[in-house]
Amino acid sequence: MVDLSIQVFGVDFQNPVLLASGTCGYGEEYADIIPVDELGGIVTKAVTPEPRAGNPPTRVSETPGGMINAIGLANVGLARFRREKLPWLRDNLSKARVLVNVAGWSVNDFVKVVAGLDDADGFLGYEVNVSCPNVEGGTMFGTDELSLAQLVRALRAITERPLVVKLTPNVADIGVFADICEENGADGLSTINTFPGMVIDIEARRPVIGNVTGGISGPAIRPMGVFATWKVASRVKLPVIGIGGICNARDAMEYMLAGASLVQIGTAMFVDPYTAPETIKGLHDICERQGVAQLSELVGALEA
Amino acid sequence: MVDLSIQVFGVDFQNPVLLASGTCGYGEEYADIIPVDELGGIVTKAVTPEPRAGNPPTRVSETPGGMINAIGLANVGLARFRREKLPWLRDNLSKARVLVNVAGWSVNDFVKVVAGLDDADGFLGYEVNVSCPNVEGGTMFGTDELSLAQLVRALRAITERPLVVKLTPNVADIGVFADICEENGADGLSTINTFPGMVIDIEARRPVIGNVTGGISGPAIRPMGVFATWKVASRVKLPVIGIGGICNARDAMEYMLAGASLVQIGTAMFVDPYTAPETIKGLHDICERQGVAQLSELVGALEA
Amino acid sequence: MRERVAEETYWLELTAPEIAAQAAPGQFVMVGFGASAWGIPFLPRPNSVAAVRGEHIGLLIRVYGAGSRRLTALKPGEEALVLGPLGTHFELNGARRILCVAGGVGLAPFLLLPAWPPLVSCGAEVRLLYGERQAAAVFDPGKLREISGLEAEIWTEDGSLGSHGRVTDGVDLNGVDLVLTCGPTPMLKAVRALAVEAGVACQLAVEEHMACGVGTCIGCAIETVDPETGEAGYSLVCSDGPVFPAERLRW
Amino acid sequence: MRERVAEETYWLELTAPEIAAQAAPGQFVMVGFGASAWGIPFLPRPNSVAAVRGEHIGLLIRVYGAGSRRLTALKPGEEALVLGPLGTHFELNGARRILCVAGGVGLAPFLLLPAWPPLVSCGAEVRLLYGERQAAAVFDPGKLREISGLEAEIWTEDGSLGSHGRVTDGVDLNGVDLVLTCGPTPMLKAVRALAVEAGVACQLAVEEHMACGVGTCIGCAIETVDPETGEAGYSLVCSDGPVFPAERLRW
Ligand SMILES: Cc1cc2nc3c(=O)[nH]c(=O)nc-3n(C[C@H](O)[C@H](O)[C@H](O)COP(=O)(O)OP(=O)(O)OC[C@H]3O[C@@H](n4cnc5c(N)ncnc54)[C@H](O)[C@@H]3O)c2cc1C
Ligand SMILES: Cc1cc2nc3c(=O)[nH]c(=O)nc-3n(C[C@H](O)[C@H](O)[C@H](O)COP(=O)(O)OP(=O)(O)OC[C@H]3O[C@@H](n4cnc5c(N)ncnc54)[C@H](O)[C@@H]3O)c2cc1C
Ligand SMILES: Cc1cc2nc3c(=O)[nH]c(=O)nc-3n(C[C@H](O)[C@H](O)[C@H](O)COP(=O)(O)O)c2cc1C
Ligand SMILES: Cc1cc2nc3c(=O)[nH]c(=O)nc-3n(C[C@H](O)[C@H](O)[C@H](O)COP(=O)(O)O)c2cc1C
Ligand code: FES
Ligand code: FES
Repeated sequence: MVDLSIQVFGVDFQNPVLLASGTCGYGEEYADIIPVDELGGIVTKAVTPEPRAGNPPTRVSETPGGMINAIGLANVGLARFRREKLPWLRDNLSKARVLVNVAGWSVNDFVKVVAGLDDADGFLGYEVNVSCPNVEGGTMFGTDELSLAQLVRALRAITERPLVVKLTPNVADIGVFADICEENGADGLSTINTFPGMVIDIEARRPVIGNVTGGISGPAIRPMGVFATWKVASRVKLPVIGIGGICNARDAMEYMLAGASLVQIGTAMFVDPYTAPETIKGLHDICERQGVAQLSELVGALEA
Repeated sequence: MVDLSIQVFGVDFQNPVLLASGTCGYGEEYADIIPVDELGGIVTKAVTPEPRAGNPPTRVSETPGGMINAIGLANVGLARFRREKLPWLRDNLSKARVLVNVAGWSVNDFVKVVAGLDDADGFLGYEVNVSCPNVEGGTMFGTDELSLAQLVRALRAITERPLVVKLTPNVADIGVFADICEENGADGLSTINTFPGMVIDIEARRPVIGNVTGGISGPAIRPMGVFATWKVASRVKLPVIGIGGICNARDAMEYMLAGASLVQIGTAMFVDPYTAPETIKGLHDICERQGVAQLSELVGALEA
Repeated sequence: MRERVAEETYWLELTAPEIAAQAAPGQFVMVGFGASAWGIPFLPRPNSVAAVRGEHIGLLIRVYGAGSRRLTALKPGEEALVLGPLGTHFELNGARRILCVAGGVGLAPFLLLPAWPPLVSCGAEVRLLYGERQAAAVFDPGKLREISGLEAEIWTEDGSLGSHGRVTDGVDLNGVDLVLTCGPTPMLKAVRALAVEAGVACQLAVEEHMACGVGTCIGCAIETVDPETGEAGYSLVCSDGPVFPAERLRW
Repeated sequence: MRERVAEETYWLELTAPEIAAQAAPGQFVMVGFGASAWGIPFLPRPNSVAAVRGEHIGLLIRVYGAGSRRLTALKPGEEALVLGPLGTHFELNGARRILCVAGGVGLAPFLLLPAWPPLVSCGAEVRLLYGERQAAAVFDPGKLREISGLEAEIWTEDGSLGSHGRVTDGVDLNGVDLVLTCGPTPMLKAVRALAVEAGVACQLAVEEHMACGVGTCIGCAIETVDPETGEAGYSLVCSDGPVFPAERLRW
């Protein structure tokens, strides 16, 4: 028997496979399709202080090896999330861990969400989205060193729960931003969010996406995600969550060897909701074949 | 008859389709395969002051929707380029335009190459590669505002030939770097070079690429390239050369609508050397179908 | 099974017992090829369920871009990923005389209608108008009858088959108590305008680009209005739709 | 034409008149599917020309990853992009007794040898050693004879067919004046060591990941040494190779 469990943020994850924010709703949407509680965990759609309707259509389209999206952080807002979504997570997930993805446009926005949720049940901690490229100023925290430091400090001051910062790859040196998070009290880092991109309808001579630009995700960005994960994991001591283009166990293993303790699957879930359960099974099979008894031994085991 | 020609840098390009640096050698390598002189032009492999052997193998591999490369700027060096490669370009290309891609690790390196070539025949101008991610310090100029300004000024001072700066997408805001080039005398901008990436062999637990990391190119990065081109072209008055994942006339048209006056085809040439001639033919056909008499009218014609 | 039924248009039958047992007219399936095969198409594509025959479902697909080209190239025995049935379906609401207006492959959901138990049991009368640009694009009427039992009134824009003109020219709402429509957005808007003007109930099956098909990506938003509060907002085509009552759409 | 010739190993024939007219043993072709079809595989894959029959070339392909899986799934009538013949070929240099040592699908270039005009005209004697892990992987000896006219001496590591052991165990350089070899790198190194020790001329067909196949990407570098100056550097497998004399390789 291979042991897929891994200890991160002081708790046990039954396996390292999570669903990425924005690609699994609030968990409930997948409940009839896959055994959500068998996953390592899920990360919720971003929660902002107020509800958001999101961007005008078209919001998604296919790109080579991936997709573009500009959802515009459409979400039910803090109050309804706490009232309607958290209870489902609390009642239905006993083994899978839940991170709440938090977004905002000012330190105060983030503080409001974290303060408004911290005493509730049904989740483990936060993933702070400082990297959504789809809203005005949305990349501010993720690309500005001082603001990021200030944000992480502010959130650290008001919660003892695991505080994970999700970094954008859209910077010259992601290591610098990883350092800032570590120095200011974050418990972990997620790498990576999407790349800014654009697709043009050459007949209409208009952008395909209503918001003009959007974020690129999927297998196309996997080598970039593995690189960012390796760079960050080699630099800081914090646990890293690897994200970007994971489609199967081999891909997940690339991230773990590069230094990720956990991984998240996003876009590939749209292609096939069984991607996550099959990745878990596949990790088991690879470990068995390679004679690895404890998957966690492979974290950062790359010889480079 | 559709007119594909376009006036850029004060000269006429017979069509906007160039071959990207590092993907067409010094032109000669494709001479038996495609009619090189029918292209808009070619950009040579990077030229450095001294010859370079390049990185240890493996240097290239496939990635989802593209490839990774870490050639390490292998090239024959300034002296042999001038002696052995330029004469071929001069003698064989009378219609296609030639840009010499220049690379280095200090302002002085770049100055040496430009000064060493400026009085020679066989090329139109320079594409300054400040964005190669495969050599130590290779991204320095492309991601450091002051160094970039200094470099562009230094080169401007010693040449009257067209001076195009090739930007890296690996920054928070590529527009800032475009501004710097414009302010310091550049004649044009190329967007984009590759994204840093990494691929891991999960059986060997080693990076596939000898250099550990490499640059990602191909269709996978096309939406990012179109975005960067649109962002830069909307910001500066300089002509922009669109690069990244172009595989056919539709892709080239996306770049042109986004604001590119010229385009370059790189990785797709490896997949099929006829990609460039067929893209030229395809642009002709699209214009004909859309009733466009002059392709150059479509530059920046995006309604966004 | 794959059969060419008109210019660039194919009839596809897939074995999908659970979907076949549940699908209702207007509902769709996501058809794709798996995330590890990240070629073209990468994302799955939504397609209306156009027939149910035992354990099989029928799809009517017109080749448009890369996804539909790949789907219609499926060979017997080849596997695809099919998720469904998804979304809302048409609602009869006790109607007695139903007018269906189809444009192009918007024909698909109506082919499923006659065999749908609620329709069979209520015995409402169904009239189907079906428009295409020209004769070559028209789904073979014999095959149409065989699959659905429906007799379509065909309209072509160039008059090369059936009546000459747009399918909306054939809309006569006299005595009709429910209009169902599916097809290109300009046609849907025109049909909706006619129904609203005549005060006849109308349901529209709409399209938007999709990623997940199940409400998780929030990608397939369409502008809607709450008919009661009048409040404007977005609804999801995949889970709040694809079938919307006319009064819900902010058009 | 596509035929399974051993476990996970296929014989493929492609129509490519110009390549067929020119190809020499050791040369290769790049086979791909076009840049607009950016699926798997995206880059073309190098494969040795293993036979020439009229306008057709034969390839011997073992399924390893995505590229070889796609290639071996080619159906009759389907098109692929084939660029070639590329690279250097074996050189006979007046040899009289040639020993060929093949490991796995490294067998491919040798199948072309007997029909190659320079060999036919010089009439040198060719002996072929061919090693595989086990019997199931061995290219059918009858088919091998039919294609090439060669009688291979088969070695399997588990002894399940032919001689028991590594193919290098069968190397006997007595009287041999040229060794040609192609296969996995460890085998190449072993053969090279034997030849160098015995002072017999040796040429090796080596492999490296490729993108362009024609010398433009500088991607397929391999460590070499200039036999005259002793200077170390890189050579390109696609255009300086894939066949290198033993003394050129920095192994
Ligand atoms: C609920 C629903 C039911 C549908 N039923 C059918 C059907 O029965 N038969 C049929 O032929 N088509 C149907 N479509 C359209 C179908 O999903 C494809 O989008 C269409 O075939 C074009 O895809 P493509 O990959 O060939 O084109 P591409 O241009 O390659 O598609 C590129 C992207 O645009 C999206 N896209 C393009 N056109 C449309 C469109 N009209 N609607 C939604 N997304 C689009 C694709 O999904 C993809 O993400 C339906 C769409 C929806 C939303
Ligand atoms: C000159 C030359 C001749 C060859 N002749 C043959 C032949 O006759 N029959 C045959 O079956 N194979 C041959 N190969 C190997 C072949 O090109 C493929 O690389 C191999 O089939 C694996 O590719 P894949 O896509 O299936 O595997 P993947 O693992 O999907 O390939 C991933 C990447 O690694 C590269 N790669 C993987 N293995 C090798 C390898 N051994 N050599 C070079 N690149 C590799 C691929 O080209 C690709 O870029 C030859 C290689 C070279 C360089
Ligand atoms: C439709 C969609 C919506 C997303 N929404 C969010 C979000 O709300 N918050 C966030 O941090 N990331 C969001 N992301 C980014 C993903 O969580 C993930 O970082 C990215 O897609 C890369 O992973 P992938 O390639 O596996 O999809 C979204 C991605 C997609 C495709
Ligand atoms: C093998 C290879 C070598 C390259 N070498 C150079 C180089 O020497 N100088 C440079 O500016 N860009 C170089 N590039 C980047 C390309 O010129 C181009 O910017 C990039 O590949 C994106 O375009 P594409 O997707 O069409 O390939 C190289 C790219 C590849 C794939
Ligand atoms: S397609 Fe994802 S929410 Fe509708
Ligand atoms: S494969 Fe490009 S140089 Fe050899």
